[in-house]
Amino acid sequence: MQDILSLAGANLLTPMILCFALGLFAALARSELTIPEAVAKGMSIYLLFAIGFKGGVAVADHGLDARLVAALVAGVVLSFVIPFVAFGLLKAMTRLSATDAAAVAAHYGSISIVTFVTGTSVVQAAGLSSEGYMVAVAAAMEAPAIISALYLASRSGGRAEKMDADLWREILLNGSIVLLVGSFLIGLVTGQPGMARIEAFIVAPFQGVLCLFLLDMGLVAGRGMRGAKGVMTPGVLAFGLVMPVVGAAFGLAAGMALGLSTGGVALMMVLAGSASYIAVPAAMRVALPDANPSVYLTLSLGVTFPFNLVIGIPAWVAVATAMGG
Amino acid sequence: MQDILSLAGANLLTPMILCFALGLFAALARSELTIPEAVAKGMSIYLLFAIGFKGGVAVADHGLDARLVAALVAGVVLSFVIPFVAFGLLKAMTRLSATDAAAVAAHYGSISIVTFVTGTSVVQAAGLSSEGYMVAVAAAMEAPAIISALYLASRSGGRAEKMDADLWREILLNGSIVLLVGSFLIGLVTGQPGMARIEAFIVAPFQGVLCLFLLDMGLVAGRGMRGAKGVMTPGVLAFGLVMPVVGAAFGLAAGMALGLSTGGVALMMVLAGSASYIAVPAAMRVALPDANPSVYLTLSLGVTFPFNLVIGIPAWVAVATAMGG
Amino acid sequence: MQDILSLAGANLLTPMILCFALGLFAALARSELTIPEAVAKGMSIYLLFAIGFKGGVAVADHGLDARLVAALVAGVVLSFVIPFVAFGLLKAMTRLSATDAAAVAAHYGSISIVTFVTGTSVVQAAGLSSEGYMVAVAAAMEAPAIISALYLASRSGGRAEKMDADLWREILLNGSIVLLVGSFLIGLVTGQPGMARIEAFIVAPFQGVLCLFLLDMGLVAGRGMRGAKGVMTPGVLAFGLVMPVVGAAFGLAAGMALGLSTGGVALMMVLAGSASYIAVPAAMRVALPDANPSVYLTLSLGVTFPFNLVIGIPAWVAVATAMGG
Amino acid sequence: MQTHKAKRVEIIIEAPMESRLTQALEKAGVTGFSVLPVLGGSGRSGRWTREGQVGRSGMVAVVCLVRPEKLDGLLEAAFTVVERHIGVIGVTDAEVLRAERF
Amino acid sequence: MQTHKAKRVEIIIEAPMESRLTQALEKAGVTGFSVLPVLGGSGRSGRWTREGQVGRSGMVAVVCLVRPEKLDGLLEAAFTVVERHIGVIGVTDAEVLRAERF
Amino acid sequence: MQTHKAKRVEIIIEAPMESRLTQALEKAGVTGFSVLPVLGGSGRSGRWTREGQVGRSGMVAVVCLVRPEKLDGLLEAAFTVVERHIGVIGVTDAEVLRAERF
Ligand SMILES: Nc1ncnc2c1ncn2[C@@H]1O[C@H](COP(=O)(O)O)[C@@H](O)[C@H]1O
Ligand SMILES: Nc1ncnc2c1ncn2[C@@H]1O[C@H](COP(=O)(O)O)[C@@H](O)[C@H]1O
Ligand SMILES: Nc1ncnc2c1ncn2[C@@H]1O[C@H](COP(=O)(O)O)[C@@H](O)[C@H]1O
Ligand code: NA
Ligand code: NA
Ligand code: NA
Repeated sequence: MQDILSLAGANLLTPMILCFALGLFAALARSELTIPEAVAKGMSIYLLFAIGFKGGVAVADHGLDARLVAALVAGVVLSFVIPFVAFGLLKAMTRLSATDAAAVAAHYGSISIVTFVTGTSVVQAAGLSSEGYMVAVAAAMEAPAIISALYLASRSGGRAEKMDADLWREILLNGSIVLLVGSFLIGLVTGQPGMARIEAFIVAPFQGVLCLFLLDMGLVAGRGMRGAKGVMTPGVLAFGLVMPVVGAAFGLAAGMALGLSTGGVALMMVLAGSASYIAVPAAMRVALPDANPSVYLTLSLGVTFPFNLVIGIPAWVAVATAMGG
Repeated sequence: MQDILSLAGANLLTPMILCFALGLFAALARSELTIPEAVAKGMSIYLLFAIGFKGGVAVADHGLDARLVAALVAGVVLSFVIPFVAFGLLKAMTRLSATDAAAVAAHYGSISIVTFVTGTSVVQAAGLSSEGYMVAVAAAMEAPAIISALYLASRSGGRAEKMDADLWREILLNGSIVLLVGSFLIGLVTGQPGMARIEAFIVAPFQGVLCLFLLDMGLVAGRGMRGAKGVMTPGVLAFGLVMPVVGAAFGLAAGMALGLSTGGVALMMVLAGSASYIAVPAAMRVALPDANPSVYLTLSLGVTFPFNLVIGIPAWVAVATAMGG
Repeated sequence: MQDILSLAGANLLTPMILCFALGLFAALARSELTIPEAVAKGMSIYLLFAIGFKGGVAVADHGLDARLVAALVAGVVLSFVIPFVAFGLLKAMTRLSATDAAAVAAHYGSISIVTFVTGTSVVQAAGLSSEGYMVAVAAAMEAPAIISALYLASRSGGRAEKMDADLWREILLNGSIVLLVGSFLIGLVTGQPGMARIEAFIVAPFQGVLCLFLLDMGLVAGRGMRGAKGVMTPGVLAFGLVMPVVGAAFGLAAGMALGLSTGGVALMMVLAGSASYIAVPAAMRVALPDANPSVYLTLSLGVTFPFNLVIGIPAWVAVATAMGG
Repeated sequence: MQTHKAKRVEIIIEAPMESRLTQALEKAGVTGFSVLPVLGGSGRSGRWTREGQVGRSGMVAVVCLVRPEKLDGLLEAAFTVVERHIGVIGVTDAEVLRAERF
Repeated sequence: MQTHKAKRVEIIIEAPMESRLTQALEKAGVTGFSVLPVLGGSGRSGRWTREGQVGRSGMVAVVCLVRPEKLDGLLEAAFTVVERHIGVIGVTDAEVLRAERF
Repeated sequence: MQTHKAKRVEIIIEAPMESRLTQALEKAGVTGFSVLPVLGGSGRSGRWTREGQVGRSGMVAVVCLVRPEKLDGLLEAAFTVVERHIGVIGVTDAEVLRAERF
C-alpha cells in the first residue's frame, strides 16, 4: 500500500500527468486554448507508429516468444468477455438503457492506446521490462468487444446495425489497428538496423510528444465534462471508477496464467482496465446510433482515463510487482 | 557601437533570421509557399510549452528568487504604462484616430512571445544567463495593456466594448497565457527529473522549430505588407521603429532597478520593446471592433517584429552587457 | 547484378520502404487510416527545408565546386529534353491523346523530391558521398519540363493556356522551389555554425519523418490506384516502368560527362529517372486543364514512384558504383 | 447567362457515416457532390467541436446540386442513411450553368 | 418526400466573435446550428487568408436551418452581435425533412 | 428585420484556379466573397479527397452574396475562368441585411 502510494505520488508529478491536468483545467476554466485537430491526429499517428515499431524491434531482439500466440488469444478472449461483465455491472449500478449499456460495455472491453503508452513509460521508469509483443496484444484487443456489444444490444431488443462487410472492414481495419500492427511488423522485420535509422525520431522525443498529446486529451476531456453534467449520475460515475479495477483484475489473472514478466502483467492489467475513446466511439456511431455518445465518451475519457492515469497505472504496476516478487 | 554592429551582424546570419527573410521574400514575390494553419499553430504550441517548461525548471534549479515577485509586478506595471506612452507618441507622430491609436498602443504594451524566444537564444548564444522566471514575467505582461487601451479608447470617445466576464476570461485565460504559465508551473514542479524525461523533445530541436516558425512569420508578415500599403504613412512607420526603442528603454530601467542579471535585463528590454501580434489582435477584434486591424497587424508584425529580430535584440543584448559590465 | 539484387534486398527491408508498403496496403484494403492534409504538408516542408539546408552546408564545407554551374545547366537541359523523349515513347507505346501525353511528359522531365530524398539516404547508407549542390540541381530541374510540355501540347493542337506572368510566377516560384533554394542558400551562408544550431532538428529525426511521409505517400498512391483502374492500360503501365530507366540513363550520361562523384552520379540518375507528383500536377491543372489528372497522377505516384523506391534507387546506386569503380 | 433550374441539397451528417451516405447517393444516380468540413455545432445532442479530436468524430456537410427531377430519389436515398442518425437535410432552389453536368 | 418550409441563415463572422454569436443564437431559441471553416476571403476591409495564421484570426460561417417563424428572432439576435463587427448575413428559403427537429 | 434581395453564388473550383477566379471576380466588381475548404467529392472526373495530399490539390468553394443586378457580370467573369476547368456554379435567391455592403 505504502509502495502504491509512493509510486502514485511519483507518477502524479511527472510532466505527463501534469500536462493532462493543465488541459483539464484550461477546458474547465473555459480558456480558448486548443490544439488543432490535425496536430492532435498527427501526434496520435506518431505515438501509434513509435509504440508499434518499438514493440516489433523488441520481439526481433528477443526472438519470437512461445507465449506470443497465447497472449494474443488471451487478449481477444478478454476483449470478448469484459463487455459482458461491464454490461452486468451497468445493469446493476445504473439506469442506462440496454443500448447505452451495451455501447459503454464495448468501450471497456476494448482498450485505450494512450493509457497503454503511458503505462509503458511508467513500467520503464520503474525499471521493469516487458514483452515487446504487448502492443500486438493491444491491437488484438481493440475490436472483439464491439462484436460482444452488438450482440448484447440486439439480445436486449436494441436496434443494432447488421454486421455487413463494410462494418467488419471498418472495425477490423480501423486506422489504429492497421498502424499499430503495421509498425509492429515493420519493427519486427527491420529489427535493430531499422531502429538505428529512426531511433532519434521515435525514441528520444517520445515522452515529450506524449506530454503535448495528454494536454490535448485533458482539453478534450474537460470540454466533454462541461457538456455532460446531465448524464453523469452517481451510479454511472461509480461504474467509471469500479470498472477499470474489475478489468485490471481480469488482466492480472490472464497475465499470471500466461506467465508474463512483471512488466507484462502490469501492461495486461493496464489494457484490460482501460477503455477506448477513439476507435470504439466511431464504430458505435455507425452500429449503435441510438446510444448516447456523451455517456460513453464522458465515462471513458472523462472518468476512467484520468483514473487510470493517476491511480490505476501506478497501482497495477505495484500489484504486478508484489505478485511477481 | 562596434560591438552592437558585430553582434547584429552575427545575428543577421543565423538560420532563424534568414528563415524569416526567406518567408518575407516568398510572400512579397507572391510565391504560393504557405505553411498550413494547423502546423503553424502546432509549432507555436510547441514553442510556448518548451519555453515555459524550461523557465520553470530553471527556477526549480536556482531556488525561488526573491526578485521573482518584484519582476512580475514590474512587468505588469510596464504593460499598463507603456500603452499611455505609445498613445501619446501616436497622437504626436501620426493621424490615426483615437480608437486606432488605442488599439496600436495595446499591442506595444503587451509582448511578442516569439521575439522573447528569439531573444532567449541570442542571450544564450552570447554566453549570458538569465532568470528562468522571465517567462512568467512575459506571461504577466500579455494582458494588462489591453485594459489600458480600452480605457484610452473610451476616454477619447471611442466605442470600446464593456469589460464583461466573458471578455475578462478571454483576456486573462487566453491560450498563450495558460500554456506559458501552465508549462512554467509544470517545469517548476517536476524540475530536473521532469526535464530529463522530455529534454530530447523540448531542448534539442527547439531552434530548428523556431526556424520554421519564423519562416511562417515571414510569410504572414509579407502577405500583410502587400495588403496594407495604404495605411503605412511615414509617421506610422516611424512609430513602428521608434516605439520598440522607447519600450526597451523602459525595460532597461525596470531591469536595472530590479537588479536582474545581464541576460535578464536584456530580456526585460526585449519584452518591453516588443509588440503582440497573436493575443492582442483577437482581443481587439472583440473589444475595439472599430479599430482597423491592418494598421496594428502591419505595425507589430511587419515593422516592429523584423526590427526587433534584426536590430533590436542584438542591440539590447549589447546595451545590457555594457550597462552590466 | 548480384550486387544490385542484394542492394535492392537490403533497401526493401528498410523502415522507409515498408512504411510505403503499409500505406499502399491500408489504402488498397480500404482502411480508414489517413494522415491529415496539414500534417502531410508540414512533413513535406520539413523534408524540403532539411534537405536544402544540408546541401547548402555541404557546399559551404567543401567550397564552391567549379562543376556547380555546369551541373545546374545540365539539370535544366535534362528537364527540357526528357519530356520530348517521354512524349515520343508515349506516342509509340500508348493511345493517350497528345494533351494527355504532353502532361505526362512534363511530370517525367521534372523530378520527385521525395525520391531524391530517399535516394540521398540510400547513397549515404551505401557509404558514398555526393555533391551538396545536388539539391540545387533538383530545384533547377523542377520547372523547365513544364515549358517543354506546353510547347508539345500546343504543337499537337492541344489547347494549352498562354504563359502569362501569373503562370510563370506560379511555375518558377512554386513552394518547393522557393523552399529548396531558400534553405540551400541559408545553409550555404550559415555553414557549420548554422548547422550546429539546428542539427538536432534537421539531421537526427530526418529518416523517421521520412518514414511517416512515405506512409502517407503510400496511402495517397493506393487511393489513387483504386480510383484509376480504367486508365491504366498495359501500354501506359509499361511506360511508367520503362521511362524511369530511360530517364536514369540520361542522368547517368550527364553525371559521367560532368565528372560527378559516384554518389552524385547516382543522384543525377535518381533525379532524371523520377517523376514529379506535387508541383507539376498543380501546374498542369492550370495550364493544360484538358489533360486527365488520373493518368498522370497514377503513373507518377502509383507506378514510377514505387518502382524507383524499390528497384530504381538501389539499381542506380549499383550502376553508378560499377561505372565509377 | 443561360441558367437551368436545379436543387441544392445540403446534408449535415456524422463523419463516420459519410462513406455510407455517399455510396447511397451514387446508387441513387447522383452524379456529383462535394464534402465540406464542419468545425462544430449544436443540436439536440448538445454542443460539439472538432478541436483537438483524434477519432473520426464530428460532422461533415455534403452538398449536391441536382436536377429537380432527381431530388426525390436523392432525398429517399439520403433519408435511409440519415434516418436513425444525427443529421440535418436542407433543400434550396438553385440555378446552375451547364445543365448537362447534373 | 414530405418536406417543410424553413429558412437557411448563413452568418459569416470573425472567429473571435463566434462564441458570442452562438450564445446569442441559443438565447434566441435557435435549437441547432453548424460552424464551417472559412479559408479566406475579401471584403471592404481587404483580402485575408487563414494560411500560416497563429492567432484566433479569420472568419467562420455559422449555418442555421430554422422554421420561418423563428427567423426574425434569429436575425435580431445575430444582428446585435454582428452589428459593429465585420460580417455578412444571408438568408435563403429552404425546405427540410423532419420538421419536428427545428 | 428589413432585408434586401440578393443572390448567393457558390462556385466550386480547383484549388490551383482559386486566385485566378478571385481576381476575375474583383475585376467584375464583386466587392466580397469567402473561400471555404472542400474535403473531397465526386463528379465526372471521379472521386477525390484532400486527405494526405501535399500539393495544391482538390477544390475550394467560393461563396459570394451579391446584389441581383451584379449577378450577370459575376457569372460571366466566373464562367470565363471555370469554362475549361473542373468546377460547378450554383446560384440561389437570398436576402441580406445591410444592403449597402453588397
Ligand atoms: N437547425 C440546424 N441547422 C444547422 N445545423 C444543425 C441544425 N440542427 C442540427 N445541426 C447540426 O447537426 C448536429 C447534430 O444535431 P442534433 O441531432 O440535433 O444533435 C448539430 O451539432 C449541428 O452541427
Ligand atoms: N458579399 C460577400 N459574400 C461573401 N462573403 C463576404 C461578402 N462580403 C464580405 N464577405 C466576407 O466577410 C469578410 C469581411 O467582410 P468586410 O467586412 O466587407 O471586410 C470578407 O473578407 C469575406 O470573407
Ligand atoms: N452536382 C454537384 N454538386 C456538388 N458538387 C459537385 C457537383 N458536381 C461536381 N461537384 C464537385 O466538383 C468536382 C469536380 O466535378 P467534375 O468536373 O464533374 O469531376 C467534384 O469532385 C465535386 O467536388
Ligand atoms: Na479494457
Ligand atoms: Na511591449
Ligand atoms: Na525526371
